[in-house]
Amino acid sequence: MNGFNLSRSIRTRQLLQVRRMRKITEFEPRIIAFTCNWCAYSAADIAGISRFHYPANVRNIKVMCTGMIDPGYILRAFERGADGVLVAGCEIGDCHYISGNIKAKERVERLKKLLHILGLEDERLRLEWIDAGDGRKFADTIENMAGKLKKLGPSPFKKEVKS
Amino acid sequence: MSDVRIGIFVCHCGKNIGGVINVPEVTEYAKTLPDVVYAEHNLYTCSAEGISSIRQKISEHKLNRVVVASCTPRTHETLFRNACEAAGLNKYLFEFVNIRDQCSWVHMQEPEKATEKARDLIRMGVAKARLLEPLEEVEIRVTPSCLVIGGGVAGMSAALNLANQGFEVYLVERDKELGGLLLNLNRLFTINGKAEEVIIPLIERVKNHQKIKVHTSTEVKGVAGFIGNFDVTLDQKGEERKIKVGTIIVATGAEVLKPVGQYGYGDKSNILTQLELEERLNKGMGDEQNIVMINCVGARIPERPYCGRICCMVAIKNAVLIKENDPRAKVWVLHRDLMTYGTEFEKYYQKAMEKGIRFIRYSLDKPPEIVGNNKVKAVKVYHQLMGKEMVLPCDMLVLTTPLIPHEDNQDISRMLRVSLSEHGFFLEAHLKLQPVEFATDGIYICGCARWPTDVPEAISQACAASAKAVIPMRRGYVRPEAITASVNEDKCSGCGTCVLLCPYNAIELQSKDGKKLAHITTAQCKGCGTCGAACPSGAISMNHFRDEEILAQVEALVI
Amino acid sequence: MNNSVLIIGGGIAGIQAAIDSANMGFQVCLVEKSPSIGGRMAQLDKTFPTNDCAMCILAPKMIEAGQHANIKLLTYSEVLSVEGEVGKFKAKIKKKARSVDEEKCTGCGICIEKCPWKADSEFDAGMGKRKAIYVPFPQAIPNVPVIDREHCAYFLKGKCRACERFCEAGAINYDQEDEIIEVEAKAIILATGFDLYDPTPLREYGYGRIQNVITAMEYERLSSASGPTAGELKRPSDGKIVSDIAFIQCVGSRDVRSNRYCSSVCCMYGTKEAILAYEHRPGTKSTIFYIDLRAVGKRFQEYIQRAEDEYNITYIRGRPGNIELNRRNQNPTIWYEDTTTGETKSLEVELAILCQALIPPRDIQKTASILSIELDEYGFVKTPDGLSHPVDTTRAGILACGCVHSPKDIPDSVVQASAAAARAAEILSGGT
Amino acid sequence: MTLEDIIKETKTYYCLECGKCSSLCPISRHNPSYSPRLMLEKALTGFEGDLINDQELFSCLTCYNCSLKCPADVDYPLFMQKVRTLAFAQGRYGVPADSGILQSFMRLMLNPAIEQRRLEWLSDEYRISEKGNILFFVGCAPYFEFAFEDFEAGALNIAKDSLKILNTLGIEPMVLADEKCCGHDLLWTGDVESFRKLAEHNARIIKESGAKKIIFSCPEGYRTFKFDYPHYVDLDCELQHITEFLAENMGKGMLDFKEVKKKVTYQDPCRLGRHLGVYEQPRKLIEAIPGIELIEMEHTRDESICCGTSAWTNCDAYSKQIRTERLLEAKATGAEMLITACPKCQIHFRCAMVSKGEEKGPDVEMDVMDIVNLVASALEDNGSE
Repeated sequence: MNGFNLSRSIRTRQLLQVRRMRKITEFEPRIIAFTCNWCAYSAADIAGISRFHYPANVRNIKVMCTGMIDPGYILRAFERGADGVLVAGCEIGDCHYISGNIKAKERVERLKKLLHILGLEDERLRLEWIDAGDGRKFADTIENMAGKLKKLGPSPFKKEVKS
Repeated sequence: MSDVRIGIFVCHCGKNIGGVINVPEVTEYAKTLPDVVYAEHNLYTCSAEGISSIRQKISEHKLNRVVVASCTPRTHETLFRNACEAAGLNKYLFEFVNIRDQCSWVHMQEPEKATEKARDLIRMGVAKARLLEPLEEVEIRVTPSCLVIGGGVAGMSAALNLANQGFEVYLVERDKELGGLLLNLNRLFTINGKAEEVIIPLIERVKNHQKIKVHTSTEVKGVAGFIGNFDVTLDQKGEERKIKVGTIIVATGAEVLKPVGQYGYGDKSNILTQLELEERLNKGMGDEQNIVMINCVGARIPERPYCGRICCMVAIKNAVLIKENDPRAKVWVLHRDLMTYGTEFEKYYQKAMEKGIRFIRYSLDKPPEIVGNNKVKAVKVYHQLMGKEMVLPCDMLVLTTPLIPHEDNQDISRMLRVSLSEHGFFLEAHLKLQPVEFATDGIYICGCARWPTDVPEAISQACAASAKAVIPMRRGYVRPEAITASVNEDKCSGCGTCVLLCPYNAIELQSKDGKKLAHITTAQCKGCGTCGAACPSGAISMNHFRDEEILAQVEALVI
Repeated sequence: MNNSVLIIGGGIAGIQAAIDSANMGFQVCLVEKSPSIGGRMAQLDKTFPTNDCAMCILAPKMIEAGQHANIKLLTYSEVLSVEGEVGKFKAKIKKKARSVDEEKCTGCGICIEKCPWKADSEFDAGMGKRKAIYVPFPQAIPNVPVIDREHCAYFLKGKCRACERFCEAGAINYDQEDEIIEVEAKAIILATGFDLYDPTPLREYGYGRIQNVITAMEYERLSSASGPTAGELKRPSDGKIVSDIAFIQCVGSRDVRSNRYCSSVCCMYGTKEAILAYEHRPGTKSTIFYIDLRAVGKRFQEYIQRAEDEYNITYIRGRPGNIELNRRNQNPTIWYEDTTTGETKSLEVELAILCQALIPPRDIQKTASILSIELDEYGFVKTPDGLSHPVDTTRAGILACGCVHSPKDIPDSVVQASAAAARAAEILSGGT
Repeated sequence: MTLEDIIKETKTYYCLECGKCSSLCPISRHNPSYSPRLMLEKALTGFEGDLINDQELFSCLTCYNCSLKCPADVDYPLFMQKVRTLAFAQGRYGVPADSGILQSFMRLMLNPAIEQRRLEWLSDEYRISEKGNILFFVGCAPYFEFAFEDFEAGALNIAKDSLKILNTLGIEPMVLADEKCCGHDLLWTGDVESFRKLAEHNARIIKESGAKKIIFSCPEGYRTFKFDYPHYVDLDCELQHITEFLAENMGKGMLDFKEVKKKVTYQDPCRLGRHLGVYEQPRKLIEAIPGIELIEMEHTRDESICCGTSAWTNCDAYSKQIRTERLLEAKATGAEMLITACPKCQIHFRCAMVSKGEEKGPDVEMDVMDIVNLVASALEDNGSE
């Protein structure tokens, strides 16, 4: 019995060590979020005000409207080592500029098709509509995306960048 | 780039940031970033001390870019921008980095990661700040006069409100006389006063007002220009006239649907519309004892799905007048829902019930039928709530029809470059918060041209449209968004993609040196950037959000 | 303080009137009795018929009003008296003690975090809690907390002072006193909006007795992402997420026993709330009981049509008689007659929502006597002739807009707000 | 009176056709062919013949459940009363219970040649006065006593116990030997002419008696005197239900109750409750008796459910369903006894417990007692005998 206990404690220790190791080198995805000034950026603030915690993997870039996001920005983010890109704007019908988000939707969808051909996982580019008051959704979106990206591992484009 | 001098102010926000993020370390890090010549941290950057420090350090260190890393621009950007301006720095050379709401508050349990994120965010902010350019807020002079199109109750009310505030008004009416639809009405609900007692004095006041120039039998033939400077061509029976106005109010009203072919209207002599009944009531009714009214004729049907909003009240009003005229008369109102919304209308409906007017609900699948050859003798109706067919004797059948948009709304919308909704009425900029404004600055809408309204609603909207029109005229200038799109004419291929995309009709193709080039009317641009994102030539850029500014942020993601 | 226009009430109508007047170049003093501007609209989840989020479109207006150079905000304040006449009104305004120094407060929120005392949140219609020191909602303008002295341990028992201890800005001031401010104004715009009918007296509907019978405003907060359940439609009795609900129209409206008038907006907000329920949980079944479906605005009929076609919403013409409780599962059972078939039936649902009437503000009599204006038989502000001066009151120089005149929807309130600003400008220019 | 007059008098024209009445109606919930709203619709659309010939015209319990909650303030029971008058004039009176014997008795009473022997039950045990201010209205009790002998409803006991209690309080009321039925049931079945005659007779003899105050043990009599008589006769008397009178005089120390260990529940009679608004006094009285625990039913006070029949008409399967449900509700409280304050409630409930050759339904057996009997049984014997 003693032997069993001993062996288990050794194994536990080993496991812990492994975990600690892994923790150090654990992959932390980087997400670039292009957030619309009127909705998603505000939602991110509300998440803060409400203290909805989410993983620290995201870096927001504020834009006036998702309609102004040139697909080139998104591609550049991937080129520069982003593991995921989030485009977050107003619900359809809520656009501060009438219809910018509809155009964003068309563009992102087209880009997704292209990235798909390129072999990029679908989860890496995400389009979300987040109401100005919906801090919960912003936090959940980041948490969910970070989780998925962790499982996916580093972006395939990253290697090239580093080399 | 060497002459860029950036100063950074990192805020502790008490413990809100400082309790999570290692602010001194971040500040030290900020000093290592390119072009940063100064960095400090404050307990509260937004406090009086913090603000004076920004102003002081701008002059002390000859800063020409300022970055504040603190809470959120949504609440504090104006404050810091003003601080910069006060120190003589163009306010668009300020950049905000959000390390509280979007960092310390959401990553409290991970101070190290939060600190790392703060470093990243500041690095990205600085990357953008290096590229910031000063923006000028241009001022466009506004001619203090307004063109009001339509001389009904809405148009005249708007004109009077404007004129009483001292602005020149050109009131253009297509018909020979002012007055619009009200000229044909008998009495007005809910006060039951004579329509002429309302409209005639209004016409007099308008005609006698020094500041109002009335143009009857006149149409607007052309409109060019933009807010503050519209060039308008009026056409009075072939005679053209040009005027210059700063703002335009559309108050062209609507017309009553003539239900030709429905329920025998047009064939049978004793069928009227409510509008025709008004005339009869005005002149004096005959000896009709049995009056049947059918509501929703031509409304709430697949071809015309909307509800006419005021038709129920029109029918009830006329029913009440018939009853008051002859209490022995039997009046039946066949309806599909009684739209007596609000306090006064519901009370009026109760009054009608007291008078003995009877209401029968019918459904669209079993519409009423008429009986009789040359004249309607009776109306057959399936009483939906009794599940039973009734035959009502009928001496006079009155059809309640909705207001419909004028046919020439199309032409006006094209001329003014404003939109129509699917129903053919004019489309406001935002259904809820901008109900009397068009997406195009300087042009406003009120009354039945927008949607059927009763008289008080039309007057409210007229005043509201006037409020919007006087704002730029009182100020004398407009300062359009500084954050707008601009065209690099060397790159523009004149493809026109942007023209189609712009939700504000702010872009058009203009000929220049034999080339077609996109031209942006800055006064009309709201800065959404949709055009820039779509421009295949990269010729359009959005001030303050130029490609290189955003890409610099992206680039800064990885060191 | 000398202001050209005094605006009473900081809801969407008051805010819009203030912004318009200020943009015309007038000095505006905007008085709001609660700690933040925003009013009823701020409490709404989304708005019909576009379903856009209320806060998304309201917050920018609030910020604009809060930062406008021509607008002086007096929140947590009420008008005590008004003297003088058009062109030279003098108002005395009580600025209630916030117990927080507005100049020093940075809005960091640490005081709220540390405060150990709780009270029912007015903003959440009593469905959630707030602290004794609080801002009503995250987007509040001004973003300065207030101590609710009726729930603060320091004021009740003389000890705690947690907020003071943690406030690094030193903004907490327990000794702050009510302040009387005098304001001069040439015109006054009344925009105090409406209150909501409390359906408790209509005992047949079981409000207060049956837990899963709630009001529409309570539903709004449940449905709202910023609400007490973070937008989950959890019913009060057991927290179960509901998928079968019913809405009852005309609760407190079109009823001699409460208010005889029609509240104008309930058919539409009921429909909106049913649509939101479906959006929260696709497949959710809603039943709406109505008498006349008053969908008279732009795109309202289409909204109703979509509700039926796409959102599993059934409209039944009939005003329910009563609601009974199924004790086994806490479900409300609604008794009604389907008037189109003449059948008397019952319907058991998981949650019943009472579409409560809009009533005049509870303090309207006081307001009316301070302003010397007349009210109609229901307590709404009377217009001088019932026709051609829709935003005037019976007293020259005092205008009114929004629901304080009669119940109306957001666009109509916004229209009236701008109209009132225009009328004020007309008066200030020497017109009539 | 024309149908249009009725519409005006009962404010039927305000009807919003919302159906709230029908959904609250205990009959409509069981009987699919009856809807108060549809009755009103017929009137509003002028289908007078349909209305008068409607099979269900006499189904309404006139219980006021609908009107009390009517958003348009339509007085539906009054509408029924008036429309039934039109119907009666055309020889329509629904399907009377017990072959209409009760209505017949009331009409027979009108004959001036009749000399009733209605006070034979009055023994020396009870002290009454020849002259005085207070009159006790006995009403139909003597007739009910024998008409419903098989249910042991004991209508006369209510009269007797009323006198016993009044005597305990030191009151010796007048009781009139030539009193006639108040006419309630005739009025509500449309026989206005007979009703008028009964009213005139009663008013005359009461005036002659010099009474200033009339006490009723029957809520129907009370209601009829209070609301209906004034339209036909001139009678200036204070009127009270015995529970009101007792609740008012209870505190004077003259009513000593002994302990009655019982759980009871209370049925608000429609007339006493919704018609007259007397909800609290009976409860106050019941709770004054030591040892009694009063448990309320699910539907109580103004929401309470009718015993299922009114004015001895259309007593059918739906009536039975209603009272069966009501009895089950009473039993569900765990009470041992159902207390009511109207002799008719008691008769109808007892009737429901007798299943005449039907299949055995749910067990609705329960003690039913009038509040007057309960109070009398709780009185301490003060040794006067």
